[in-house]
Amino acid sequence: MTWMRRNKLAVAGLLIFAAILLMGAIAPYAISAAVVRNVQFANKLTAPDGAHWFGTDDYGRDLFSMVLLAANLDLRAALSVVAAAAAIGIVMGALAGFIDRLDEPLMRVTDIFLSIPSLVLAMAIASVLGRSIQNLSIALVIVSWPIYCRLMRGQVLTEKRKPYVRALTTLGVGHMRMIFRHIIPNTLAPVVARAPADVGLILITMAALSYIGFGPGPYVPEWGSLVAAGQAYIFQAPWLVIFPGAAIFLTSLSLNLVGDWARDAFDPRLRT
Amino acid sequence: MNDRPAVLEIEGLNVELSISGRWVPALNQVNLAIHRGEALGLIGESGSGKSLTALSVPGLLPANARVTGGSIRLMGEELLGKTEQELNKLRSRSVALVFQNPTSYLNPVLTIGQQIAEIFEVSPELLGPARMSRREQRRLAREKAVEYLRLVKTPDPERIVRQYPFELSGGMQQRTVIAMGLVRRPHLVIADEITTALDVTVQAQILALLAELRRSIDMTLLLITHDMGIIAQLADSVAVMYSGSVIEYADARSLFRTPKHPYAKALLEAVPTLQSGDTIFRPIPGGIPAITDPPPGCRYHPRCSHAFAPCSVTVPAPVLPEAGRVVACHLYSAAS
Amino acid sequence: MGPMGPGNEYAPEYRLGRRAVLSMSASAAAVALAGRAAAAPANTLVWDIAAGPQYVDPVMGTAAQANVMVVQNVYERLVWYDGASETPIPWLAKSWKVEDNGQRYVFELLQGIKFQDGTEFNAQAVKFSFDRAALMDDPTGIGSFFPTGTAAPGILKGAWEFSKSFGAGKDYSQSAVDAYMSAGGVKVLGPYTVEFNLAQPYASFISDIATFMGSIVSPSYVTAHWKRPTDGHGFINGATAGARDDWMLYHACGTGPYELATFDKATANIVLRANAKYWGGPQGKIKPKLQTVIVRTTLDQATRLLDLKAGAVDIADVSTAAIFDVIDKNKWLNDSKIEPIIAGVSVPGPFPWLTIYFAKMNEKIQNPDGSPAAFQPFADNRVRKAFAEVLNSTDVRRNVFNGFAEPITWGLTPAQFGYDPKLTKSYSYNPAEAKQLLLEAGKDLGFSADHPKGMDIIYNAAAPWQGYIATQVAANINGLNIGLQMNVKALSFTEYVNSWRSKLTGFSIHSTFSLTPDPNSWLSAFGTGAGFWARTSSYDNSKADALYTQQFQALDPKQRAALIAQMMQLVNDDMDWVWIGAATAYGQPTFNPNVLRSSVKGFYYNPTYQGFYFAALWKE
Amino acid sequence: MGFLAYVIKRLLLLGLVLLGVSIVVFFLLRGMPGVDPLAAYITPGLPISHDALNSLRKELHLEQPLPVQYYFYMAGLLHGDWGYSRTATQNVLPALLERLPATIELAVAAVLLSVLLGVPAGVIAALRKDRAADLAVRVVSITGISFPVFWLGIILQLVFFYYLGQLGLPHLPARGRVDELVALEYPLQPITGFYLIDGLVEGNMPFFLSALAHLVLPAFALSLISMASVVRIMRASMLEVLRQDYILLARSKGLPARVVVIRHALRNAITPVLTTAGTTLGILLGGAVVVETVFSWPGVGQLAAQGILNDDSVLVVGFTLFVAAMMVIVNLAVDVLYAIVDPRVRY
Repeated sequence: MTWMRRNKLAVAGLLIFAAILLMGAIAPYAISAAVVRNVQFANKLTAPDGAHWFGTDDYGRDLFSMVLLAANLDLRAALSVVAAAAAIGIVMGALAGFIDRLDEPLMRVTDIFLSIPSLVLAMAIASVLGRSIQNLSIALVIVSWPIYCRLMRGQVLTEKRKPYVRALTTLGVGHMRMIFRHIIPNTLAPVVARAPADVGLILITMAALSYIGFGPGPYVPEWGSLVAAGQAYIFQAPWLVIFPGAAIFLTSLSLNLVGDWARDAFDPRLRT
Repeated sequence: MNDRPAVLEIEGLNVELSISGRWVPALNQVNLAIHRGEALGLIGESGSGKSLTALSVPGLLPANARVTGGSIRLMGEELLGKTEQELNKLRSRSVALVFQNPTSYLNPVLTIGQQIAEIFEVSPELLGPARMSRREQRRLAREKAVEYLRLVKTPDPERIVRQYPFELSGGMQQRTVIAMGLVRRPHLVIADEITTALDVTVQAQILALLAELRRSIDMTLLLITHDMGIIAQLADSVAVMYSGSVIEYADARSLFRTPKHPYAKALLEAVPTLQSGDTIFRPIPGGIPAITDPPPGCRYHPRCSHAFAPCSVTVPAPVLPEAGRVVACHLYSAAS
Repeated sequence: MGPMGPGNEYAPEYRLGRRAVLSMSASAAAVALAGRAAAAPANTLVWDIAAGPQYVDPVMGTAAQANVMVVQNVYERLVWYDGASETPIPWLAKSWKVEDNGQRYVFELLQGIKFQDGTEFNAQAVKFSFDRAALMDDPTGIGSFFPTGTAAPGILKGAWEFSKSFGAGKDYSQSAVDAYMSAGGVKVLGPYTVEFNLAQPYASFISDIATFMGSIVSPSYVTAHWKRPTDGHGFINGATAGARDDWMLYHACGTGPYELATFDKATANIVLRANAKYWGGPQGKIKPKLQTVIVRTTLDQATRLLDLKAGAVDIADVSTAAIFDVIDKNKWLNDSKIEPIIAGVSVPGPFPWLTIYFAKMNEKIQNPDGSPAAFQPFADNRVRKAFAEVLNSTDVRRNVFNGFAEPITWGLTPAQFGYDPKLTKSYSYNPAEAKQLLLEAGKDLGFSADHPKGMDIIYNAAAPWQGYIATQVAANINGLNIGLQMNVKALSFTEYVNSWRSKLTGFSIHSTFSLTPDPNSWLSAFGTGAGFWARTSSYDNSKADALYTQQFQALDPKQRAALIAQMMQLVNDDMDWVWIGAATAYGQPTFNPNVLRSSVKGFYYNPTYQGFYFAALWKE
Repeated sequence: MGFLAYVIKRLLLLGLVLLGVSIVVFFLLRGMPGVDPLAAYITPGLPISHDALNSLRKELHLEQPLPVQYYFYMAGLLHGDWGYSRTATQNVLPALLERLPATIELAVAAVLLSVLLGVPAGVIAALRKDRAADLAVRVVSITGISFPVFWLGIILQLVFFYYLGQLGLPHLPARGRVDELVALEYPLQPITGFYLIDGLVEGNMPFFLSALAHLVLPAFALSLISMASVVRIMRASMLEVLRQDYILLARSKGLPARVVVIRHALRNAITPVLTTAGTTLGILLGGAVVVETVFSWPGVGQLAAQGILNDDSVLVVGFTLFVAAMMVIVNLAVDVLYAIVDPRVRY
């Protein structure tokens, strides 16, 4: 398994992410959703002990269960955002790349979204739509699809010139079948290679949005709002910043490690 | 050989390449010698190890190559085992390399003048003995660049010095690379397939230039090619390489008239000449053996029409069938 | 060419030269040394404030409390407070007399006091300052001189007619300005005598002009930077009707002990410098010892705490939620003793203060289109009482406000005139009784355990403490499982305000702060039908309205207090408000308690102050 | 097609993009379903009469169809009237312009830092491919972007300001743009608004040094966000350039390793880092909102963050348009710079 030895980082990343994904998946079954509403101010911000491994948050709820439930919610949100953004981006990118008429308009649209930093546009959308995970996710999809579209277009432009495509067109294969049956499968790899790192980026962006005031409210277990709340008690209850913060850090670190390997593995220029 | 002092002597050179984790022999017991003013042609099909041999001289082997034996002496000085700094000094003065595809060998973001002048940064003595200020050195370096561009017959060298590589034609680019080599007044110039990428008319001009330079500055040349025509036109003596070894060495005229090694014969017969009246090419059957699993014994034996018992068992040692000739083939070893 | 090809992996021995590494670390150290946060010298005070001032013109409204803290130290008033006492004494005025049944006040002014621009303080300056406030008529400010929300005829003669107190169709023409000026609200009788004529007797006139609303500005300074309006608005020399004075927003010139040296809009940081030629105050004993006061706006809570612990600041705002980073939790919660756990620090308080926390119930909930909602739970006083009885104010005061809140009998704080500890509330935390009430009310209102009704409790997402209380009430009601399914919703500040202001929500949690110890603003807001809070809860009790107007005009304090107590008891019996508590963490002028280094001396508490009075402080 | 034509074509293209951004921003402000556009223009806590509301509605043309509203909105934008922000208690555009130098100084410092640290790291990672140094560089840069930025900010403050300070060692300031005491003693007459440049121009060294020290931590925190991408791009580009033939020719000239790597390899490998400078700045402007809040840096980012807490969507949306305009200008500048660096683009 020389591949394993050579890519130690990617393997480590994969293992950590798998563990967190597993915990997130079993969380809703292992922990009842009532924990989120079980508010007892009397023992808020108590230190980690036998009963509460991670201590309690500023609502007196068990931080360990909150972090696990948040793992489920945050990962589902981040994965669905990247999946949706990638899907939209790939389709639009393929259309732009393959059909010349569409290229110029679609590229201008992506230019528009790419010239607004994702956190800023997400802020503007969430500030108008209001606080909730759905609105945050919508905002993040709107800001994320253009990157995939731009990447996909690049791939399709090079793929289009390959002989097999000309051959198939002469055989009478229509545009749509060509794109979805042939072009996309062959150009998918480098575009999808971006996905892991983007999931990590979305997690960080959601945490940032919570910090500047877009947290989705008390009844939504979300890592970002836990850490943002914990920021005020950094000396008194450091665990409220450390554990959820570590969860975000570990998840995005593992995703970035996998993403870094994936990007190199599929980067045509680096094929050694 | 001939009486003039030896510039380059390669004896028993062994080089191995690491391919997907395994070290594989690529050059086996290569022996070569070039004397002052001589032009040695190194010929063989691609993959025979010609370029590897060339690169081993200035120590520019790729990272996945290592020298495992033999010796390379330049002007009598042993090169193997020198440090990077010592090799660098040697590269800047005594060995010049010219390659096949000039466009990819010129730095796209630096002007031609800059790429020639930078040689003088490493060897200021080339500009003249006196110590001089940096500004003075830069002016003199520019003049030298123009002088050598004129030497290699480039029109309007003052303009070319200020231009970028992509603004020149292929031929002009090759002349610039040659000028870059010659500026150092090297003991040895190694030309690796330098005309292959050029179209025929430009090829002829470059070959004529090389011939003239040999006369005018007594240039010692190692000419690497797969084209028998170029060998005939320029080379004094010829070494034929096959799958990592020199299988025959002779002066050019004798090799063309009386090739000894079956492979050398096949190479010559493969090219129809006016005299032979052949209308069809006679390709050599089979292909070049992969160096990862070479055939036992003489590596040519699977394609050799004269192959007999020992050929597939032992590697034929080089012998001297007559003065000035070397051949590594069982036909000439034990029996003759 | 062969498999290898000339282009190949290239790995020369390339190491960052030792010289390069050395030079990089040397420059880093140099930068660090230069940046050492020099500890502030003895006569300079540095304060990390949570929300800095937005502007410092006394006539403007007070969206940011920090504005009035600056005004308090730079401007002075005709009457003010001596040290910790809460009874106003003559300050810039020598004396005053009240005539014409409390509708005419005549002030004799001190002479020889100079403004910070060197000009003379006199009666003309007093008239200019009050006229300017009335004419500029800033909607958040004190346009109708004074209390907002009062019906006609207002206080200062002519002021109500001019500003119509937020009515429609404002008329800022020159004729309206002339009408106000000729109404003679403020008259100069002599170079150092000035007369105020009121439209009705007003008990709190003296205590009101003792606040920032009575600040005297230097007319020459204001006029020097004032530009005649070109948009047709009326004006007097130095003030334009219905317009802001952009210069005076960020500059100031009064007679006070400190001058405003710099006001940086981008950072919202201000620097005050001691006024070398300060006249010393009524007894001539005030000499500002702190030469420079720096107020730095620091949004991030943890950074303020860090500055405090590192000793880089003399005062830092710490949020009540994080107070246990500074004081010992058990000593405070169990034996109510404040014991700092950070060396060299003191936390003033607890002091009764001018912020109250309460919940309100809207008797007539409306749909967005204005039509009354079908389900009106809070019209039924059993439901109101039940909701009041599931809100455990004691637990909230202890665990939500970390013990920095005291029980209150009405919407006033013990620091305010008219507060009555003996007032009775007809509810206390009693979930069992609440369950019975809701079961009974459920029969009439159509909800029960087997076919429940959903209800929302909203809160301002930017105020987590409201979220705490909302979740507690929701949890308690749901716990009773009597057919009301409560759901907590975090709304953006705009949505939150719009929803209770347009009566869309039934139950909501609030806090409010007052800038003057005078009770009028809250009495009218909670007690009168047109009051700010009452209007949005559809609460209207005509007897309470009548009592409010009587106390408003009652000059005799004892009689006024009795009228106020009667009014408050009446409102309490209607049970539309759940009084949670009054803040006791000393945090003027921001919500966050101020934590002082022990080296800061001379601090004393006076509820009438809007933040620190720097002239009284010094550092050892 | 000549250098000028190239720039003009880019200008037209980017003008089109700005127009597109203004449409997106306008739609956000007015077109969102279920959101009353007027809510953004009134101060929530303030009692306001119905007539005042109606006059405001008329003034903002809210009853007219969206395209007409857009026309008035654009007319307003072009005249510099971007609406009034209650957070900054002044009009949006002047408020943003006044705070712009602080953000630019921070962003430029962050970009410089990410290049000064990222490029050598990328080069070393390339030269030491798959060996210890390569792994170390990649792990550090990936760790950099895996931290939530505000978490990183606090940790930097804790370590470099608080703990170092407690030990009495020289430490870095944790907040603000300059030490207020220094600013008082050595006041600076603002010329460009950039503290470092103005400080140097006026020779006010104490102010300059204090401003530089205050810049270190926030710029470093911000630079980490883009550092990882600079390292990755540099490494990939360096690996590709090192495989080029002209590198072998340079070595065959006997040039010292340093010259080969810097003059020949780096000069060619750096251009991709340049071309992504545009997107890098975008990432930084997004991050600036958080970093400026953590470090009390009085830039447009902190104002936007206050705008969010204050629910001031006129400001937040204005900020979005402002940032987009800056991005467009930067992308143009990068294209022009690229043409200067790489001659091939010029003809």
